[in-house]
Amino acid sequence: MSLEELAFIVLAAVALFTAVAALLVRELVHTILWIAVFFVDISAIYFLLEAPFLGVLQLGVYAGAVTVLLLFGVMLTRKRIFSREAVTGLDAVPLSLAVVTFIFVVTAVGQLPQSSETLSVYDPTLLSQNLFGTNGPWLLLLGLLMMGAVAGSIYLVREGRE
Amino acid sequence: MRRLEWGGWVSVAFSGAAMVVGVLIGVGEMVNPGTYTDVRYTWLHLAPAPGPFPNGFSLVVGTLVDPISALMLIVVTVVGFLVMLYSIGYMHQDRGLPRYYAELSLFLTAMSGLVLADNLLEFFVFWELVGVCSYFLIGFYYEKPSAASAAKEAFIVTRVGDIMFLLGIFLYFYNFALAGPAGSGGWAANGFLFVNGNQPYLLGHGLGGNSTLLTVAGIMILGGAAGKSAQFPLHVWLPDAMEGPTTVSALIHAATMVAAGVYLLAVASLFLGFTSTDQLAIVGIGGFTAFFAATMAVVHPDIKRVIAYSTISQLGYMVMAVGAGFAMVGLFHLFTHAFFKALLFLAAGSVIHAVGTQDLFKMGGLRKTMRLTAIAFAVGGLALAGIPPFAGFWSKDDILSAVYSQLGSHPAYWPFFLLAFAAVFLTAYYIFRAWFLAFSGDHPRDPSLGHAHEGPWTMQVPLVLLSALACGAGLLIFVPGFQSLLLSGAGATGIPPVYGTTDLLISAASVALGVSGIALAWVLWGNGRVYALPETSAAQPVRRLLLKRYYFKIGYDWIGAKGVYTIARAADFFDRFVIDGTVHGFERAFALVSNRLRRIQSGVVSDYAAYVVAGLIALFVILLIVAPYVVSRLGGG
Amino acid sequence: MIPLLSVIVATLAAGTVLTFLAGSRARWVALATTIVFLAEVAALFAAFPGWPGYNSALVPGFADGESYSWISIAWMHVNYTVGVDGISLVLILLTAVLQLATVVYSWEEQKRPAAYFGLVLLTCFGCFGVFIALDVLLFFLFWEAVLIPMFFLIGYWGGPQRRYAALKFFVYTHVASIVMLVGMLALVFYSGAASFDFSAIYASARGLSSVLQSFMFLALFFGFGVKFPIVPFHTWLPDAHVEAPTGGSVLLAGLLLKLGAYGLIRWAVELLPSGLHTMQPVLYVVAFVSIIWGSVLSLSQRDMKRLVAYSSINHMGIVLLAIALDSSLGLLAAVLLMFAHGIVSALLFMASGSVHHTFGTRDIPAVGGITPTTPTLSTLIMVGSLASLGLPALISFPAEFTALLATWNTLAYWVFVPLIILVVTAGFYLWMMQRMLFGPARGIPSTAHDVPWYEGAAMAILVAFTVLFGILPGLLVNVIMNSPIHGFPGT
Amino acid sequence: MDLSSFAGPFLPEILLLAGTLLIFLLDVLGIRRIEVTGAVAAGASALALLFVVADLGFAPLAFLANLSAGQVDVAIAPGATPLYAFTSLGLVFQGIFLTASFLVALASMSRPSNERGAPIFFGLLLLATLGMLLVTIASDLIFLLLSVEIVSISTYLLVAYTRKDVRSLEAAMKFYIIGALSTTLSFFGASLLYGAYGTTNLFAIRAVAGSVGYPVLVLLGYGFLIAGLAFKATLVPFHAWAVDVYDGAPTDVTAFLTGGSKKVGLFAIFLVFLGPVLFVAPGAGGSPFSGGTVNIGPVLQVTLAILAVLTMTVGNVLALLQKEMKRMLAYSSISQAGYMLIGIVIGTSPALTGATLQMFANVFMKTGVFLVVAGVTALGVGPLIDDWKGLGTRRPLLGVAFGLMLLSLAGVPLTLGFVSKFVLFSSAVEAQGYFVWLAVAGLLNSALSVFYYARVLKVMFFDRPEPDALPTGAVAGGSEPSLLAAGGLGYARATAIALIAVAVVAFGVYPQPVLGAISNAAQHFIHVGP
Amino acid sequence: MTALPLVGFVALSSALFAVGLFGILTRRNFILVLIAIEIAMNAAILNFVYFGAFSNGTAGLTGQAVAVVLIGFAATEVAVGLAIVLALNRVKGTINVAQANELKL
Repeated sequence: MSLEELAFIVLAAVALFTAVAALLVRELVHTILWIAVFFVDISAIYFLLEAPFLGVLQLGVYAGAVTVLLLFGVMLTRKRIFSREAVTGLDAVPLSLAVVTFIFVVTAVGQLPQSSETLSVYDPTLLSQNLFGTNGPWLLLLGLLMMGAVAGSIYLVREGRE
Repeated sequence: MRRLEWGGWVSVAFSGAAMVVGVLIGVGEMVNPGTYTDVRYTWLHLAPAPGPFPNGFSLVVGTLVDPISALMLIVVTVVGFLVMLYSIGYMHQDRGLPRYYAELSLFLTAMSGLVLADNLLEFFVFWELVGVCSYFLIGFYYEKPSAASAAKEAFIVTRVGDIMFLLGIFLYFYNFALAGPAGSGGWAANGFLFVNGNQPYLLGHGLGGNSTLLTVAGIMILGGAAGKSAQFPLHVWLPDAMEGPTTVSALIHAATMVAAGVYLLAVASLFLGFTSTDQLAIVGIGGFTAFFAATMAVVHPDIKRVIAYSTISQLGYMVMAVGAGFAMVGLFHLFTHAFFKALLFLAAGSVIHAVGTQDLFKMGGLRKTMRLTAIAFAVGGLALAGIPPFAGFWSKDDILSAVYSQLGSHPAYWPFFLLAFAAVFLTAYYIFRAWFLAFSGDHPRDPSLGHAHEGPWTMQVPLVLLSALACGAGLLIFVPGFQSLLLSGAGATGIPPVYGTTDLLISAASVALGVSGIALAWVLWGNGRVYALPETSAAQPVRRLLLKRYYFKIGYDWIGAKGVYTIARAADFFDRFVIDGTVHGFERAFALVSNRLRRIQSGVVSDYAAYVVAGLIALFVILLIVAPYVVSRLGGG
Repeated sequence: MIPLLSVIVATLAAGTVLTFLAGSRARWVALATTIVFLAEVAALFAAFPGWPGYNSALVPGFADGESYSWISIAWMHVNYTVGVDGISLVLILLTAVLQLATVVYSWEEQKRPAAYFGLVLLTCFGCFGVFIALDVLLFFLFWEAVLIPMFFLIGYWGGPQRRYAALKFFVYTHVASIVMLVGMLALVFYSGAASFDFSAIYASARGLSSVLQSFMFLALFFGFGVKFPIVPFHTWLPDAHVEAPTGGSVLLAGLLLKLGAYGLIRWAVELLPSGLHTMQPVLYVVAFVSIIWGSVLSLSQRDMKRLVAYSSINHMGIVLLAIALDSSLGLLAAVLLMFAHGIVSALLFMASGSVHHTFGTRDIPAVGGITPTTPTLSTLIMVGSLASLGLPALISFPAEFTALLATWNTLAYWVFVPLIILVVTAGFYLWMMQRMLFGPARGIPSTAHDVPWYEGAAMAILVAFTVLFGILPGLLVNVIMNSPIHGFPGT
Repeated sequence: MDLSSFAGPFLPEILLLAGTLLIFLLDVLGIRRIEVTGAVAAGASALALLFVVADLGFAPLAFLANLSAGQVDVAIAPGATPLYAFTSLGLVFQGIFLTASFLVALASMSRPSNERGAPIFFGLLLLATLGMLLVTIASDLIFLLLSVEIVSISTYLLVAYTRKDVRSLEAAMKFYIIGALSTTLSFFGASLLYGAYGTTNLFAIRAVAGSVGYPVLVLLGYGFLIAGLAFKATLVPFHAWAVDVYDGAPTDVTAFLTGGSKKVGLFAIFLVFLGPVLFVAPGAGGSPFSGGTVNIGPVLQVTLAILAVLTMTVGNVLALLQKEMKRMLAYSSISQAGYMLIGIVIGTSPALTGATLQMFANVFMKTGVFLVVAGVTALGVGPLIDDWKGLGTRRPLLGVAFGLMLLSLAGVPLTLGFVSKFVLFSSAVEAQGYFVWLAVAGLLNSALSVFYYARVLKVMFFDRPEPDALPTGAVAGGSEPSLLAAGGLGYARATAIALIAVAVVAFGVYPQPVLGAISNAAQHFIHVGP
Repeated sequence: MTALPLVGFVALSSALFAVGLFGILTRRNFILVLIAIEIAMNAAILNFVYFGAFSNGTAGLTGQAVAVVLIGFAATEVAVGLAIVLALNRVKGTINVAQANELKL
């Protein structure tokens, strides 16, 4: 077992654990903490996959911005749900649905190459060329999307005076 | 009132003209026998085409005069005119006079059309029209429920016969279509039903066809005749048809329409041919009916119904004659019977007109006030009873002799011949029982009947004329022209008519029976008094059976009203609750499913998400397992 | 060359629209339209066959063919193709006559007369279209177009249960037409016809394998059969008839039922000969069951309209039987019967409508002895009943006789079934006449009076046709025989 | 880069974007009157629509055309992986979406002129439409999904734009959660396909669709994608949100959702699945687990066929007993999606023609009915179908227009709905084989649907209104409104409704122009497009 | 660069995705649902990244490019979601998704 493999197993375990923990803890603020750890962990996986640009982006957007957003969301709605989140427990039906989905997806593993393969390593400049060149329209679309989202969201959360 | 009567006179005038023409045609046939056809209108033409009629065919309408139709035409027009005339007096108080004359005129038209029809289809058309006129006229007093009911009964019962007749037409058609062109002869020569262009190819004597089919065809024709001529077992309607005006009974239900059945049988036997089985069936029905109807007449208290039963019985004789192969003999009896039976009816009508009731037991002693009527009735009675030289004697004895002559060829004729023979006695008895009950004695048994008197001259003239005919019509048989008329009419059958050559033994016996019948009637009823049959008498059940008409009417009513309507109601139930219920069941099932399915729309978004994930898993199952299997079964697309 | 058929289409379309817009004068517009329509139909008759526009290459086998492209894409060619032959011409005459009778009968309609007359015209327009359409889509379009106005006629002007009846009618017939549509589409696409035109399908479909033909025939038969209606898909009919206003009933019985029979002849029998041949036993059974069921059920009805409605099932059963015989005589009989039933049932429905107006009920046992009060009405009822039970010299007789003869020719002794049922038919009509017309007066309101002039006139028109074609059926036969597609070469 | 050559083809999109920005600018400037913002939105849509129609080759508008023949339906060079490509079918759909947005914008101008949310409503409406237009030109999976997301995000916010209405916020919440879930599914599926094919380009995938070594991965990926896109297209069982959202959303938004955004999902399914569906491997089918070639095409056909039948049946059955007008129409809208799916299931150009025409028809019919419902609700009529009693006789023109739309939905002849169903089911029969059963299923469902449409007609025309249940709508005073008066609907909305009613009949009578264009487009799409 | 098993990544992302699904299905707090959605989204992004990493050339780059775009998209989505949460909280006083069930049947 190489070091990378070991690191991957640890990171994977942490990711799973934090994800589950975030959903199962009773205190919402703890959830935010766990999810922050989750995002950081995923970022680490990106680094492991030799995608440092993504890792940084993940840290900045997810571990940073999204977490803060969620925290604000919790705080702004907190008054009314001061009591701890009622844990609904492990409902059999949703759990089995999730597990079955997992099983189905994992069945694909059987046809994937079992042996380890060499990872391609990409220079971030190449990535940026791709992002702003060939696949530039994606970002354009993202921009449009954000424009609408921002305009609408601001309108929505603004206290109406009518 | 005057305006109404004026309309009646129009009808009388026209029917008089018709009588003149009819009699002229008859005389013409006597002078110059033969077959004459006239205008033909193509009613429906099927051009040659592939299929069952490679040459195509036409249904035509036209007129045809031959000896037998001439004979019949005389009867129809003469009796028709006399009844029309009589009706002026008889019906003068009725508000429905215009309707009466219109319907009666329509009837005469249809009847003449029937007689002059040149093919069976046209025959059938007029046959039906005659039936519907009868329906209207029986129901003339439609406010009376019994009249409306009787009209309906008559229509339905005769329709049963009509249906058989129609099937008979089809059978003959099929038979002759197989037989192909052959032979010649009056009706047949002019295209019995279907002609190809003007070239007849479906003809009489077409015995080359399937004999079973022919037998069935004959039975079907018999069925049709039985319906119109009220033969057993379709006889029930005729007595009830007496709900109509008496004049109608005289014309339609004695002289003409009911005779159309016999006429049909005669035509069929002359031009289409019956197998021996058919003949036996016809003789059987006729002979049995002759006796059977006579028994019922014996006890009946209603003067018209007695005569009606007598009509059925006499028609039985005619049918029997035709069945035995002596169509012209049957028609001869038809000829004479028309006059004396019309006479009897008109005389009875005269009585009813005078006393206002039909119940014999309320009448009595009318001969003093209604001498003419009494004489006329007696003449009619004597003719009916077969007392020489009155008309009935000649024709009835012809029939008996004719059938007697055929007994050798068909042993099974014996019982029917004997029944018919016995009926002669009953005939004489019941008609004179009626005469004695009505006319003998000192005064009406029901004092409320008041003072009876004769009708106006319009009623008396027909009585006189018909009396003369009832006396003399039988003697026509000795007139050469008339003889040749009958002979040429029978020419096609191969069996010679036996008129005028009555077997003396048979004649003597029947006259003896007739006289003894009259004698018995005189002994029992001659003094004008009525004896009640003791309740305990052994004859009581018999009397009840006869009065109840052997329960036929009740039985038919039961089948019709109870049986059929029960089925109909059951069917209605089935239709509403099972068939429509199934439809509603579908509706309800959909509603149920819809209601159940609606509950998945719980309003909780988590559930919706669960549906999405469940759907996703279902998609996986389909994509990975089900669909590949289906595709491999379908063979790759 | 005058495209007469299209001129009629235009006339009817314009007339209908104008009627809808005419407000209180709608009846006059409707009447005018009808009269023009009648005149045009007369012209059609006068020019038949050999109308100057006749173009045998255009629509083979049909007089006065017209064809214009309508939808044309790579795989679908739909044309506006119309044409008439003898069979359709007779039914067009029926349409015109019934339209006239209905408009006259409804002369004093008070409830939204413009919409009422408009819908009546629209119904007739649709029927006319069905009879001339020689393209699958055009046919289906007119076929369905009849549904809508009838739905509204029943639903708005009908009796107490009208909403239920309208819905039932609509859904029932719509389901049927959908199945029919599948059959027709299969006909087009499986045969590889060049277009949706009748003649194109005729050229290609008759050669299909008999299995395919049978399936298609079955689909078409179901589709047309519900309109017939065949048992057991008939239960919409009594409800629709009973609840419909009189005009609606007249059109329903007189025309709509004919659409099914006409469709079966034109689009199934003519195009799928071996399908018909294979399915013949099925058709026989259905026909016999319908004949028996219709008349037996008529026996148990108390409502006059319901009685006539069930007797329609019986009569249309005979039509089906005649069609199923697959002989030219049978076809002739079927068309004659359709015409006859159209006229006679219309007469009887009008009569029952008048009974309802006059006595406030159609319950047969509830009224009796009406003849002295309403002699005209009872005469008309009598004529109608007698015609319906097949009295000679009235219109049904030649038709029924031909049908029975054709049945006999093909099925031999099975002819007993319709024959015996004729007795039953006589039974219920006579029962009705006995109870209603005869006997002592019963249940007659003091306000009862004889039919108003317009109702009488409408029925008189129908009586005239009943008698005319009863005595001279040859007039119709000669026209019907002019349908070359059936091997009738004409007279 | 020659701006004009880049901008020209995108003129409609640019117009919409400009409209959006203008509206937001006006908002900032304090100009919020609905007449103004609405006019901008309607104008931008209409103008864009004109250009699209011109691009489609409509001769009288040829001078407006921006796309040359060489830019539409161009065969893609092997190995090329463009992100977008212009296809005639895409242009047809652009027309469809622009029609929806134009109609909704036009009708919405009749809402109270002081409505606060007007700028955001119209801005997001145009933005969503822009997203739709981008979907139609996508030839790359990510491009496609992102464009779909533009539509989604805009419509989440559109549903919530009233801000204070609990029902519409609840609807927005449901819409958002299920939408986000579906987005996740879509992207996860896209990632699996990317893993299997090594590309996200639809042309590239189409070229190799059947010959991939990981059939399980591919099928799983398609499964996720179907589920994700089925959310937008409201296919059963991914439809549950739709009823609540259609019900809870402001009705004009509902009109847009059902008329526009739903078709995006269906068109996306066209784009994604047409390639694989057309692909038939040389060998016979086998289990994907056993390796080797799997006939992905037929497998997807069967799967989608099941979805199609399920969708139309469940939608119809559920609509049967609905008592509320909007929910009934929502269910009917779901069932309509099933019909359209038939087109992609069959995958022939006639079938695509049929499905596209069906969507074209649906834009008018479904948008139309919801616009009417919105107007009638504004008149004070309650949400239940029974509240509509007597409307048809009280307001004949509105009743007739609504009746026409319902009849068209039910597929009654001489309406556009009939023609579309006729063409669609014809195409199923034309394809022969077991597709005929799809036609039968569809037709029977269409028969079933008649039940509830006819019921509405019955209520509107045959039932008597309860006294004073129905406001005559127009103005004070109980007098019957004049036939031609817009009444309380407002002239803009009345115009939109009238346009729709006329279109439903006009195209129903003479569909050739539209049908010819669509048929052409579909043929090209099969042979040339992604 | 050293080797890593693709299988492991697939297993991880499917497991994370399943966890996300589970959260979406069971959590009643809107914010928790948002978090669950983000977990699932991350699984998808992770898929793109490692599938890209395991393939060659520009195709591999595509995976990373998609990931970049998706990270941005996910953040936007969360923002919109939060806006809806806040609006809902304002009018309804709860962000429990199960309690917003006025629209049903």
